[in-house]
Amino acid sequence: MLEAVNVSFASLNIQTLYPMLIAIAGALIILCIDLIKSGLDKSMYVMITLLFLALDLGAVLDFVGVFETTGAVRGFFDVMLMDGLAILSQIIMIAASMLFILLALTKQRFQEYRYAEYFALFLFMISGLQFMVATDNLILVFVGLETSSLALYPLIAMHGKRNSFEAAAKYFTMGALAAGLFAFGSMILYALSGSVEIGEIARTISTNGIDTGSMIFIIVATVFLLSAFAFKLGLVPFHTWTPDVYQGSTAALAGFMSIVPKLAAFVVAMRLFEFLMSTEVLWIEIMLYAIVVLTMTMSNIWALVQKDAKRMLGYSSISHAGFVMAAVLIGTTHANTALFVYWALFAFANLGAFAMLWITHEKQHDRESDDSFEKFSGMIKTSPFTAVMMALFMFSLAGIPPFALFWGKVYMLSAAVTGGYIVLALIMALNSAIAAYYYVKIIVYMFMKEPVGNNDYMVNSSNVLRTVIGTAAVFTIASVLAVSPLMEFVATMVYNSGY
Amino acid sequence: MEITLTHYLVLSTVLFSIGLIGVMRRKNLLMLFFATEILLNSVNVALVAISHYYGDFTGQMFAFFIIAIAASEVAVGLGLLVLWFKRYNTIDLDNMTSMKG
Amino acid sequence: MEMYLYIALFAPLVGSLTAGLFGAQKKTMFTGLFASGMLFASFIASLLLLIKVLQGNTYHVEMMTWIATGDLYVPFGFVVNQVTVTMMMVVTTVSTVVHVYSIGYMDHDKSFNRFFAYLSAFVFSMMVLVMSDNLLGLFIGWEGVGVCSWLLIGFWYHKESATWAANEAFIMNRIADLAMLVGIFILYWNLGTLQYDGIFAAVAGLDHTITVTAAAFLFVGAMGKSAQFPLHTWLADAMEGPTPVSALIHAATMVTAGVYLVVRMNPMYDLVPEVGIVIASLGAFVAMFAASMALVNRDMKRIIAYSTLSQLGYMFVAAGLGAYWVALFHLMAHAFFKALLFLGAGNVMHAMDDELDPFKMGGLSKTMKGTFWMMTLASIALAGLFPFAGFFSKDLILEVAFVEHHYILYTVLLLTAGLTAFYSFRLAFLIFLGEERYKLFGFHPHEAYKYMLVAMSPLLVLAIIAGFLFKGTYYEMVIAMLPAGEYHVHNHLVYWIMTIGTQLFVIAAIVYAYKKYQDAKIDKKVEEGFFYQLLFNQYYIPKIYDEVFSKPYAELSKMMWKLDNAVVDATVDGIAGVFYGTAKNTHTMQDGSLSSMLKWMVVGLVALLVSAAVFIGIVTNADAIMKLLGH
Amino acid sequence: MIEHILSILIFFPLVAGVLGFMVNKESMRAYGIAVSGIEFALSLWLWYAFDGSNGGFQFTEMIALVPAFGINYQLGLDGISLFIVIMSTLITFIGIASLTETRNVKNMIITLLVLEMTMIGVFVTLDAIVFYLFWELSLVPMLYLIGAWGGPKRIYASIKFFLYTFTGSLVMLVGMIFMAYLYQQATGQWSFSITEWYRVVLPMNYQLWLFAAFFLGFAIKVPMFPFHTWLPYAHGQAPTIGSVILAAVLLKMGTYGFVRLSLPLFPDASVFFIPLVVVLSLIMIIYTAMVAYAQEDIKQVVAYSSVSHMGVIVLGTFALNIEGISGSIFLMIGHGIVSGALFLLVGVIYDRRHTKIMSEFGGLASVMPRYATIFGIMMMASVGLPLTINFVGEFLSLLGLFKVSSVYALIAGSAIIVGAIYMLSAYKKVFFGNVTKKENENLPDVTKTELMGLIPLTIIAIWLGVYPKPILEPIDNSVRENVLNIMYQKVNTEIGTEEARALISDPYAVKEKVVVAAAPVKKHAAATHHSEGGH
Repeated sequence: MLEAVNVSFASLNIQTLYPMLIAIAGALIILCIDLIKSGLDKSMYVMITLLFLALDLGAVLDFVGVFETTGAVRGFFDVMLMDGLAILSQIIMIAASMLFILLALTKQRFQEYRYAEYFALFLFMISGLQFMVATDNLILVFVGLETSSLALYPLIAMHGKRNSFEAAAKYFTMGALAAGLFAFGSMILYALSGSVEIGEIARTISTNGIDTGSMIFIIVATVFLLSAFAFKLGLVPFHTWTPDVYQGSTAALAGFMSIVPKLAAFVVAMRLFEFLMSTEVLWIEIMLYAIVVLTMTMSNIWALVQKDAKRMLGYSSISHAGFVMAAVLIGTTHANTALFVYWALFAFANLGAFAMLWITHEKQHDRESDDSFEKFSGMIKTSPFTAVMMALFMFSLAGIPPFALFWGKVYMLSAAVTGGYIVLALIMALNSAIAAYYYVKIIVYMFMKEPVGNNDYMVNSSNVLRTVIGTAAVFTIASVLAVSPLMEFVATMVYNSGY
Repeated sequence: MEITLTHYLVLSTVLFSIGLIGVMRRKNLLMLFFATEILLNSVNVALVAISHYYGDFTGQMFAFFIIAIAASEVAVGLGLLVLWFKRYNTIDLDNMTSMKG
Repeated sequence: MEMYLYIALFAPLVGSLTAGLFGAQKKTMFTGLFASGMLFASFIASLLLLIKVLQGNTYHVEMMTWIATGDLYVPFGFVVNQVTVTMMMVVTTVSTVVHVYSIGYMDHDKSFNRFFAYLSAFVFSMMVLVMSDNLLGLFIGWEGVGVCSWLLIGFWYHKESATWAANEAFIMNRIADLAMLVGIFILYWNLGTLQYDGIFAAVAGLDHTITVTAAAFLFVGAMGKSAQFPLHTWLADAMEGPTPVSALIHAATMVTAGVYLVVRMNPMYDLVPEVGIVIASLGAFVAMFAASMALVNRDMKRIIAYSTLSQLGYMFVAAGLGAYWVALFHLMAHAFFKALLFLGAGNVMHAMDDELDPFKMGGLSKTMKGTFWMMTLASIALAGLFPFAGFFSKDLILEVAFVEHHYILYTVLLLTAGLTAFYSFRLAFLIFLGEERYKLFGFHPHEAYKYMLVAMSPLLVLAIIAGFLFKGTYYEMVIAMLPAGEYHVHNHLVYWIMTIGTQLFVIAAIVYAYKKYQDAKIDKKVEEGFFYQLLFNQYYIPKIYDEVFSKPYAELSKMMWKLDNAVVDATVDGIAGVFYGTAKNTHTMQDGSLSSMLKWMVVGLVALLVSAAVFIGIVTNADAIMKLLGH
Repeated sequence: MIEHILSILIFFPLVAGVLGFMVNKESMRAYGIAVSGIEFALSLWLWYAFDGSNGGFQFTEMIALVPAFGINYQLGLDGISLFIVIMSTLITFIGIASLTETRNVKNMIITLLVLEMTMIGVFVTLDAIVFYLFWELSLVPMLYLIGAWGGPKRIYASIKFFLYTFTGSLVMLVGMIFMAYLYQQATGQWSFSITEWYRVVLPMNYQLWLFAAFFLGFAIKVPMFPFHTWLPYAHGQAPTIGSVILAAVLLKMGTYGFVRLSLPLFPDASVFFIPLVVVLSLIMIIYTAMVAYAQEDIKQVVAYSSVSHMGVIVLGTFALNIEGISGSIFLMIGHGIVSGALFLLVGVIYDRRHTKIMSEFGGLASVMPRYATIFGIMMMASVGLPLTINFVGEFLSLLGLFKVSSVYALIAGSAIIVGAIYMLSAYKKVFFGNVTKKENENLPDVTKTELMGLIPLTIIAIWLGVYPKPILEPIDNSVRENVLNIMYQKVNTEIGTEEARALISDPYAVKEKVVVAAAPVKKHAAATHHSEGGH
């Protein structure tokens, strides 16, 4: 029967868990504090969260050195996998989260920040995402995915507006469906290979070789996994939740959602499709190609007709996701590097943009869209500096040089070109031309129209928010200097993890 | 007759399809949650069957995790549902359409 | 000596600029006097140069580089040699006279100063045209005179007709200039230089067809300036300008530039006699053609303009037949008496408040003796009666044609000589003889200022003596550059018959004119006649041009504009519209209802599954499909 | 100082513009004049320090921006770019000096200064990505200029301008990246340095595709038919200063791109595409000239006329010989001066009457004689009268083109006819005849402020027409060194095509003049006829 399992603690290599544990610990501590004394000011919680995120980040950075010396680290029954992708993505996610959590320190008071749980959930979510990226075990991926999602839904709902509930409900239901799809997909892979570790699966398949039967299995599995991740990444036609959820949640949270969870999903997608593509089933490539093009183009087109800035940014971030998904399709080291570079740059630009919406967000607004374009008309006259900032982030998103995203675009295009996807490169280029229209649209409203009514644009601004935005802006402008080291760092990390 | 893996897989597929259809057809939030539960459990059936077939525990482990997650999902889901019901005392999907376009 | 050259060249420019400074002010006598003074200086300088040249030396200066790139090198270089100095003399003489005359003629015009600015500017461009040592330099002058003539024709810019005529002249010349540019291009790419010396040195080694093309294109350029058919319509319309302008630009100097070009390029044209024939024939045709239009016209200035046209035809005949020196000689003589004729006409217009129809005049000889004599003598010179200038230059061309055995040309020219005599005296008689019809129209004619007549007198003298006095010396001088050739009919009998015959023929024409027009009877029957109408409407050519070119061009332009908006631009907006439209139609798939969102997810899933099924089907049955496709 | 002069030239306006936020509204105009004046002086000093006899790049600078990806901040100046830079600074200076705008002057001047930075950046950079950077960046201030100070349809016009140009240049960006990739294939490392690119010889099929990609970017900017339709809107709606800079400088970016990138990088493709390019340009010249003739709005006339002239520039460029290319570059300067002046002139009457419809005027010659005179001179310059700046350029361009094909040259030459037609008729409509509208009866003649802008341009237009040597010489040297020599070297590798070899002769070969030349040139003349048969 069962023989005793004896595990030497050392072999557990427990430090691979430290980052997540730190986050979880932070969450628990916050809850305890709340138990002891409730009704403390949000600033306290924000700072604690920040603190633990910092520790978390430190723990992750600790692995950079380890990775560079000894390569990828496995741990905890070889479930954890701390390779370049994991480390990189965690760094980006945590850094972005730190900026995000600061956005809670608004001038106005919002109800979600009154609950300590908000911050606890936030940390839980982070840890979930970290689990997601720091493993190649489908079970853990699933767990991480769900942990983060289940933590995220309440965060959205806690804003307490009708729209937020609606958004949360929608997101939740579709998320549940996606979870089912993911489970089903991984089940098929398990059926095929008798393992749930991506590496294992790949090995089994390559040893058994691919006959028609296994090909069918692989394809069907791909269908379900693809759908699941397409949902998470908001790829057309699984994107439908994105605009609604973004509109329903606060600008800050929307900005966060457009960056951090998606990155986690990207990493998993990279791990998965890397090997699925390696099976050289033509269909997979075709489908990815189709979805990438469809996503970029359609979301751009839909963004053209939006009347609400936040919703528009929602669509735009869909198209950016599609743009980056191309990297997964191309699958070269160059492309995978480009993915992270692009996303790092995108993080700042997009965060900045949403933060600008956040700063101009008026609490007592009963129009169903509180970020309509009209709100921004004539901004250059009423508050020029805000307008210039906004314009800056818009141009950055549009990929106008020399602002952050331009370099990401160039690198991504170069990945496409070197990968032999010239046509794709052209499509991507033309798409950013379409995209330029709706980014410019906001600028047109801000710079070329006359002000309507008296909007107090800085209603929400506190020094902290200004600092966050300032940081994002500085990075957006000076990115040209950061790009080169970033590329090199990312390239080594990605290359050494064998992607 | 002997029940083979195939039967289990077919069963789970059927269940899954039922779940999918439910997800599509249901206008009631609660029913919707049930449908998603069916989805997950269909997977559980298959997983357990497969793990028995291969004679290793991974599948069952997965199944347990799925059960756990399903449970927590329900918790969160019902939470939302209750909140929603308290406010607008309905759980019909059709008045959840304030955001569109 | 360079100093004289520069004075001759730049004095007019100085005059022009000085007058230009006062351009916007109202009349200041000073500008007129100064400009005329400058012109006189230029004249004196030219005279001194002429003397030097007669002593057998020529001058060539390179002031500075203009364009130098690649292998192209074009300096501002100027030469004074036998040919150019002749032209310089003609230009400076006539223009000095015209300047002085204009002081009187423009007396009451509020744009007095502007006029002199333009006039002197014209003289400057003309001098550049004449003196330049390379084709591009000539082109500067060529375009320069074009602009000045545009300015001067449209001088009274309030008159629609004037500005229209100005534009017509400029644009028509532009058409010819294009041909000229092409000629220049050809020469440059084949000879690597645009300097006359270089061209003449190398042109002989050039492939014949290329030479022909170049010569032809340059001649087309010449046709534009010299208003040869079919580019002739602008000259008659150019009479909208003030009369001194017509005298200087559209009779004496600018229009003869074409002839000058051919003469200047004689080494090249010598190589291509076939082109020469074309030139000569065209010249003869124009001579006749223009004269015929002059027969019936009822506009004093237009009649003289047509006669100019006809005389230019004569010159081209001579040039075409290789008798360059004859052409140049007639050019000179013609300049004198034609300018005189125009200035006389100017006096008449002054007297008659700008009335142009000779049928409304008559009997002016009583009130305007001086003008009467001047115009009559000028007409005699034009008709070519011994011993006036015309006799020596024009009849010489007839001889040239005869000696070169181009009897058709000869006959045409002979007839034209008759016509010339007829229409010029028709004009003279209508104006000065017969009863004083102007009384009916209530004009009060008066003789022009004394000094205007004095100013004209040099031209009168030249018109009389230029022929027999200068011919010898002139010939001696120019054969240094131009191919010599005494065009004499060696059979004395034939010679005398020809000469006397021509004279009698001309006199007969004059007498006929007298009979017909001294009482200015207008024969209705003739006027209804087809030929009369044809001639009176200038063969309907202006109408045709208007219908065939101007109007369609305007229409086409409008169409193009519509096209630009309706097609080219619409396409661009259309492409953008496609995207926007797609968005408008499809963004409703996001209808906000959760169940449709879920449906979309399932749809995606199903779509993937279907495509997968199809793919698998294809892969598994690949060979079967291949069979079906027949591979 | 001197070795960083180019960086200073680029960033001085930017810094000044940013500081401009702190200048108070009233004194902003003076500030702008001062800054742009200093900038202009700097550029003149650049000319003084420039060694005209050396055709290569001077004042070169090099800072690694993205070493990992071979992107450098690489600057350099040669005869080709020098005068375009000076022209840009001059136009900006004059534009600001004769600024009559009253609304929100502060922002406008800041925008103009930023725009100036981007313009200079485009012309002095030697790195493709940095080139692209400034190229795109120049759209932003222009977008704002048109959109904020423009006419009633300004927003449509500005967005059209922005998107159209942006789309084209994105395709160009892909081309650039592909070019860099090919370079990386050839040499093993990434580089976007144009001077580095000059060293690689590409196979024909790559050349064709890349040429097409770059062509789209440049052609839209020029703008070549049929990509020109954004221009009339932009000009029609833009404020005077906007039109001036747009016509004088921004359009030149396209033609400059042809000379700097297309020709030396893809010589064979350039030769291959000559028929297409030439035909497009010919259509552009005649067609737009006709459209110009049909206009009722004087500003549109000038706008279309500048399109027409750009056609001649492109033709000269694709003549692929020294005469043609130097001519076209000279014509870029000339066109900049003349069209700039013409737009300023149109602005003058627009400020007085707030209409640009020609039928609203008539007989202005008697009301505003000085204005009429200057306009007349500039018009004559625009129709290419000898001894004015444009003649030199047009003559050389056509002369060069004639070597490629006499037929092309003949058709292109009709530019001087159609040009005269629309210009003279427009002039007639506005200035001749009697004053019919009584609003026009006592319009004030040009003011001192306006003259400040117009007089210098007029003087330059004539000066350079009479004595182009100081500018032609450096241009000439650089065209030999940086364009034709490279092309010549490339087409004479085994990859080069026969046609290209036939057309591109060694720029340093001393051709003997006169008789001896006749023989080989005649052979060429035969070739010309052949190619006529060909197209």
